[in-house]
Amino acid sequence: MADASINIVVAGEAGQGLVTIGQLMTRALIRSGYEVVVTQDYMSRIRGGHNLFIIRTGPEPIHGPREGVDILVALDALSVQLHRDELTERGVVVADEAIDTTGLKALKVPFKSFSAKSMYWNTAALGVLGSAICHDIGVLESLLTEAFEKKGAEVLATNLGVLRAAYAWVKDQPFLFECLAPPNPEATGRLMLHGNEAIALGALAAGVDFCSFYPMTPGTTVALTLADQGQRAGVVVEQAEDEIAAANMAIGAAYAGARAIVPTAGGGFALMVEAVSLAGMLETPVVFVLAQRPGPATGLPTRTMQGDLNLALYAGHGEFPRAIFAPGTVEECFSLTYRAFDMAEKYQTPCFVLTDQYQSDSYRSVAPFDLDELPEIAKAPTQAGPDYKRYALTPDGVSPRVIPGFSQALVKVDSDEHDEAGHITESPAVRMAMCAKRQSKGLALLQETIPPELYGERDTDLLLVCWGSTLGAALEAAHILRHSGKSAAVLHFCQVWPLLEDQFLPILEAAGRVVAVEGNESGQMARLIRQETGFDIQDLILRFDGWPFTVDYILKGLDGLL
Amino acid sequence: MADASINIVVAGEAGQGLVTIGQLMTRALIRSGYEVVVTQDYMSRIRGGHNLFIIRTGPEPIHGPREGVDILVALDALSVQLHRDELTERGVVVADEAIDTTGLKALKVPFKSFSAKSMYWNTAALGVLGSAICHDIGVLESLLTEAFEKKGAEVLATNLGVLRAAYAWVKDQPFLFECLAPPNPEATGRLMLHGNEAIALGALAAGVDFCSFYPMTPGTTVALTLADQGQRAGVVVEQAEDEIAAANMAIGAAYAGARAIVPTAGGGFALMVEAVSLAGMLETPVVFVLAQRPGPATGLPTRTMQGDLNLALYAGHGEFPRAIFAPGTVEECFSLTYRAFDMAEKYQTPCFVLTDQYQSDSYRSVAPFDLDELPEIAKAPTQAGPDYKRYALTPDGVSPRVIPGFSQALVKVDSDEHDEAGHITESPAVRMAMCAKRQSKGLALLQETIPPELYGERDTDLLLVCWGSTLGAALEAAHILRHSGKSAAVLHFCQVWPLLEDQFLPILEAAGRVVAVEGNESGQMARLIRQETGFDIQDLILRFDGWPFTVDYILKGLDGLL
Amino acid sequence: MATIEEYGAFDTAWCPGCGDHSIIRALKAALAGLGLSPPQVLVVTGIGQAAKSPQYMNCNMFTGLHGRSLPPAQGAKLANPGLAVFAESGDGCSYGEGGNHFLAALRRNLDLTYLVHDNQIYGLTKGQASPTTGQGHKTKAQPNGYLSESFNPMAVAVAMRASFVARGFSGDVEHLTGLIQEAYRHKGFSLVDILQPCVSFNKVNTYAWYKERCYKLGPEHDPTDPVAAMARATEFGDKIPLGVIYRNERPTFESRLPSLSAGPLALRKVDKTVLGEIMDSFRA
Amino acid sequence: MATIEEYGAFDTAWCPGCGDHSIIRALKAALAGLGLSPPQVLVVTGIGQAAKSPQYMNCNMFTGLHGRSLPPAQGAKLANPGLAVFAESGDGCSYGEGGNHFLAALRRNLDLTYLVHDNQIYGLTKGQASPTTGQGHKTKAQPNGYLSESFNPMAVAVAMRASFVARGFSGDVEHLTGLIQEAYRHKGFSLVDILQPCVSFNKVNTYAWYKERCYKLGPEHDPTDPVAAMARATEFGDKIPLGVIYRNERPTFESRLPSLSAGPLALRKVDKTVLGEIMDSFRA
Ligand SMILES: Cc1ncc(C[n+]2csc(CCOP(=O)(O)OP(=O)(O)O)c2C)c(N)n1
Ligand SMILES: Cc1ncc(C[n+]2csc(CCOP(=O)(O)OP(=O)(O)O)c2C)c(N)n1
Ligand code: SF4
Ligand code: SF4
Ligand SMILES: [Mg+2]
Ligand SMILES: [Mg+2]
Repeated sequence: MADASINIVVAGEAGQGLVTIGQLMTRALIRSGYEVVVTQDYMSRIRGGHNLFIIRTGPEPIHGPREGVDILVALDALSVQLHRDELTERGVVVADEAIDTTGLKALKVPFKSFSAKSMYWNTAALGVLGSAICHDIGVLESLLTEAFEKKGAEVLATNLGVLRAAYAWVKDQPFLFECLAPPNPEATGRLMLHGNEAIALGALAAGVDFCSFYPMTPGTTVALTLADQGQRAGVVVEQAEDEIAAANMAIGAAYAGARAIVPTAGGGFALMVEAVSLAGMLETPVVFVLAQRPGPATGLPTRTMQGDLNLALYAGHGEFPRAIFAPGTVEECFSLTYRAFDMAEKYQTPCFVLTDQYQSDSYRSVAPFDLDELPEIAKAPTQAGPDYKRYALTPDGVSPRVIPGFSQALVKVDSDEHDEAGHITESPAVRMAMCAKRQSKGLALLQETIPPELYGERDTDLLLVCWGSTLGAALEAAHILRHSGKSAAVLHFCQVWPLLEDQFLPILEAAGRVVAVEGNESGQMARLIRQETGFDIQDLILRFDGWPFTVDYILKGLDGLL
Repeated sequence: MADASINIVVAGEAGQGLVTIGQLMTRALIRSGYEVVVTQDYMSRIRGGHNLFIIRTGPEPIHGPREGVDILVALDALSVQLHRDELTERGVVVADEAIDTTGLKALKVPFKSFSAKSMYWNTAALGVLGSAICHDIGVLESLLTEAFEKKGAEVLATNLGVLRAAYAWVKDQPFLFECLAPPNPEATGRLMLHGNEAIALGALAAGVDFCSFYPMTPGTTVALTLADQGQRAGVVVEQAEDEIAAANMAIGAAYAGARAIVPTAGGGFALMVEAVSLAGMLETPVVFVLAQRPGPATGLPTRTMQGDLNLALYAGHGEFPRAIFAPGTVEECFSLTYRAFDMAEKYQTPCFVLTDQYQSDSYRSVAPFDLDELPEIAKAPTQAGPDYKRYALTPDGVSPRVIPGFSQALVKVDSDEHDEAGHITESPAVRMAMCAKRQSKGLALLQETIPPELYGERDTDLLLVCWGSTLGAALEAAHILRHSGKSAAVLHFCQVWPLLEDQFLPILEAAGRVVAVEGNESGQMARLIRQETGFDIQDLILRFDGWPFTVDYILKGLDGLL
Repeated sequence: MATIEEYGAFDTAWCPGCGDHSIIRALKAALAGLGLSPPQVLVVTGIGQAAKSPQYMNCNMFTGLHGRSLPPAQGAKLANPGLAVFAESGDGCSYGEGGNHFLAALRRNLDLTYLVHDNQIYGLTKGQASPTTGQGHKTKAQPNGYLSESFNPMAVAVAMRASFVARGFSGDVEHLTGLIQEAYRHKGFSLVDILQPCVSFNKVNTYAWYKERCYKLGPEHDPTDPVAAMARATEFGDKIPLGVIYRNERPTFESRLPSLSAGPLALRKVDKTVLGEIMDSFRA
Repeated sequence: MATIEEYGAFDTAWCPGCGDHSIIRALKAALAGLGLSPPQVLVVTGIGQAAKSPQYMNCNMFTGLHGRSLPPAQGAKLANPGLAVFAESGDGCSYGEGGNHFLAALRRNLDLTYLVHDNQIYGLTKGQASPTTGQGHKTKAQPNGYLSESFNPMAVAVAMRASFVARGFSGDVEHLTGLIQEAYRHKGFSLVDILQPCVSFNKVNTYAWYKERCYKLGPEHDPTDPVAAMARATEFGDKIPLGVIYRNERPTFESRLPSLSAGPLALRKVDKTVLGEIMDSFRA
């Protein structure tokens, strides 16, 4: 499958610096105006093993990962063995001269000749890689300068020297790899963001004040980004003793006026299920970020999957409204996190952002967000009189929420069924009124559902239905099919709950054949669609081996089906 | 609605002894050969408030509770006020002479004349009640004897004296209440059992060895029954520090060879969600009993609801097989708990018994179980050789489970994705093999699904679809409709997952009109049926005010619909 | 000045004779005496009989989940350090289901007051053993008697060098009132374990049982001395000391967290300039 | 007699230089020295780097959930008291997520051995603070330094009068081996907190840092004296004592529970006569 992009794989053991090389190269590419889609594949260990940092890049928009390796930067011999069969026709290996690359096109790098110290070899690898794709050395130099300035002039000078030597060395080699097409001159000033950073930024834009969390891959980096960046914005970030505490702490903070976020992953979220119900009952806005990874239990803790849709949907005993967003791009990670806060605040109920390890860790080139376009999400008022009632019955079910401690109002919230004042009740009539109140909020929330987006024509022969991070690969698959003369489109749900049948049932019915593409075993979204509309999507392309969907995987799946 | 049964309501404050009166009367009725359906309605407090012990009884089979009070034993004035409007035409009040019963048929009891000590008044009330329905005094006397023997001859004699005096007193009153029809002479030797006792008995019959729990109404009495009765059978019952511990402890015990049960309620179960996933991953049999009560959060902690079907169905991150049973009778509480252990053991996966507060606490007259008919559920073997592999791949996905510590076999289980030996793996191929293995178990489990039971004719005009404890009220509603010349039937799911479409879709399709009757807000079972079959049950009769379905409620609901 | 009356009078769902009645009286008196007016006060509870307390008081109330009084109390305090935050619940809620939060809160040392109604039993669920139930005590759930060793919250708190560790008794409302006030005035996390009879389910640790054993710590006890404190903390038999067992002045969590100096989070606004700077820091 | 070799040799996923390598060596040596053969031994862990240990040993293994090594270990021990049960995990798993089980297990006093790899950091998740992380220690998650007070598991265990409380160091395998054996031989719940450098994420509490501070308790220390034990338990600064800090002979849980006398639950059968009697007890 030839396209304008190339697929660079940096491979080696954890701790060898492959992430450093990958990040620097990615930054250089973005700074120069390239598009990127990064896939990080790492094992559940800190040193050793076999990890990958995969950069798909090119001047044109790229949506998802691809198979096939164009440049393999192999930091150890194992990497050559494991990936040699994935090399494309033009594929070339970058490896130390001592590594056996028999039968392969290879840049056999004399790393030791650039420096005796192995700490500089990553810089050499970067120089070789950059040179191989004819990337501007100036950009690489300035990146290194930024990275090593603080370490002193000598370290910086050595790094720059090694970079230049490695870069120059390639130019003396026989021609091995075509230069990357020139970048898009308009793509300047771009952000380098992965999904979790975008979620953290979206939260900051929505006015997040408080983040409580317990570390769990791949959710942790949302909290780390907030801890790092949110400080100057005055955000309080607290690592709790466990997930139960994290969730309940956030609810307490939200009650007292903080806009709160709780990032986690499947197993941690499982522990928050009771607290989710509490948020629903207290009518307290909290945003949960659930970064999915393959289960059951510990499963494949550093890999990707879309297996927790049902869990998010039904988390919590009892029934109460919620909205669940499933960003398809890093940009949507930003905008839908903002949206999740907006809806949580407006309907005073827990809302969810469902992402996954692939998207959490996937760096992209992102145009800066227009922050002025985002209206400030109003805070709950702090003032009310002494006869304030937290759960006053209103026509739309939304009671005026007031923050305690600033006025004469007493704010009473109760996990028991309660009356308008928030006091415990066992009256069936009050119970029914409160159920009706919560239901009305659910109906209003339903009216605000973001319609799934149709990419392509309505009367398509083939409609790929997907949600969350699968969008990119599905888009490319449809694109390729269309280029080969077929009729194909994609329907992407960036909000997976609640569902408004009118928004998409006609599209499903108009399509020739509907195929759901999901990262789980049972076709959770397809089943949900059937539950809500009766429409039975019978063809499924599923993936649950821990890897993200690639365009290749989807096309192969379609071959099997059609 | 006249039928052969009468509805006795004992009402008063918590701590006044209404449960004692109710239990003794119930026992007397069952011992004499009557059928009973008890509804216990109590508040979340230990003293005071307003509680009910409702006995519907008669010589013919009774399936569910009814509205309308035939005899109101009012232990306080409030009880008269609250329930006077519910009195049926023949309805009579039993109350202290000091309580105002103006305008009502009343037995105004001179309690003080029977004894100056209030501790004997419950016995007096029992005597009056028994006498009013013309119950054999001999049975009441022997019950009191059994109850008070240990307290010494004097206490017993006084009680018997009070009983007789009260009994005799009624006979001197103007005729107020018709005698209960004579009992069924064949219904002898019956058990007096409520749902949770039946679950505990079913577990014992299935060979339960271990119960870990954390107290939570209405699940607690399963554990208390096992603690009380299971002792002599050698069952280990341990109250854990929290629900997370309870669930994980049970999994550990099951791993080491114990057949384990974990009873809880919604909020407690919410905390076990991660452990449920662990049981799925480790392929460890554990039976969870989820006794439902109204949520969200603490909700109405002592009331009833069927709101946690989705929670049980999707509990746990990731995907793995499970079976969920929903007994419709106290007899099924017994047999389906046994079945849950059988399936859990056979497919090495967590299984669930879904009951609810109404059924948990509902005493019934139950014919003794034929224990010889129950095959012993074989224990996992304890012997294997040194090359034993816990997760050996087999055609049906079920690996030989061996208990560690008795042979040369090493038994390795791992919450990470693992290879056949149980060691952590990150290989996509092994991952896929293990997913396939778990899926095969799910398919096999599906083949063992108990078909929903159709009560009535297939080509019925009206089909009431229900699950769990709603069966009784639905049966009576259909019965009454048929008696009034209409065509009505009931389809009851005593297993709500997995679902085999062929078992019931034709029945749904054959019915004129299908109405789902469920104790929740969203029609969870109806939605599940649509998800699995596409069949859309559009008419719902839902109840979620904390009270169980009554025949009256269903008939009124049908009036509204039809 | 606040008055007891401002905190209201309510019918309760507690049994007559239950220690909870006295504890709420002490709490209201303490709050009034501290000059706190109801809107300044937040009482956060879990679930249980004790946890119903704020239902019967005029003040801000957060009744959350069983075992989880401390996390939302701490969340609320972090969101608004200006609130007078009390966490309150039963022994089962606090030391059983909530044990992990107990440990973490002692270490975190936010300036809040923790009132544990310790009736050595699970009251609301009808009498199962709690962590503080005496070893050997028989219940329906523990027909062989409670087999675990009893939890000693005082000793654990002293061992952890908690900021303020005290014990009260519902049978001495005046003393308890003073103790709650002292706990509130103390800057940092203050634990007050309050012995309390449960007349319905604990027939061992009755009012008389406590009354006979409890004595008040006098000035000879130096609560700043960890060794002396541990000696008193482990005294729970024929004699049970009441009063401040241990006190350790250490900086509060709030005082260490820079973000909190800007005022309550409820009043925080998005500063678009700062937001823009943060976004810019992600430029490639 | 069992040998170390029977416990096997495996490639590990640990960093070179990690203390975990030494701890597993000590554990295998201890097991062999105790004459335990692999099929008799069950190692139950949570999740983390430490929790991977039994992946690298021939023996029965139960790797459960993060924070939950103790509940299944206790469940397994209750099901089969004949198993030699070790629970093992990291400091975060054991004292953070698992804190409530820690408290309960100390009180329950089943006869099992708890090995906590205490590297004062969350290793597997890349270096966030754990409960035992030193106050002020900066990490990516704690850019202002860790604000909570450090958890002292030894002091808490002594305060709770736990059955056996000891501390080891991965840098002294021989001593650690002996300690594990002593812990195993002790009848009752035995806690061994094992200090361990994490070379990748804890740059404060390094091998040298521990080496400089750790000293072995000599015969002058009386581990049966709670006051002396508390004094040693709270020593964690310039000097850190290694060895048995506290020992308290008390009856095990198993010895108190009648049902357990009938042998392992795996061998229990349904006795239809007893079952019939139980059913009969429900006759009206
Ligand atoms: C998660 C969860 N588990 C269990 C319960 C049931 N429950 C309610 S109160 C209670 C125990 C109360 O005991 P304690 O905290 O000592 O308070 P008390 O009633 O004695 O004042 C329990 C177990 C619950 N509500 N939620
Ligand atoms: C419920 C849950 N929360 C969080 C995690 C993520 N997690 C895995 S290991 C770990 C921390 C490990 O730290 P520690 O227990 O000290 O072990 P170490 O890696 O340092 O040996 C965490 C937070 C998880 N697997 N499950
Ligand atoms: S049950 Fe016990 S704790 Fe609860 S109100 Fe009654 S006396 Fe108090
Ligand atoms: S990260 Fe730390 S604890 Fe984990 S293996 Fe490496 S050195 Fe050991
Ligand atoms: Mg209590
Ligand atoms: Mg650690």
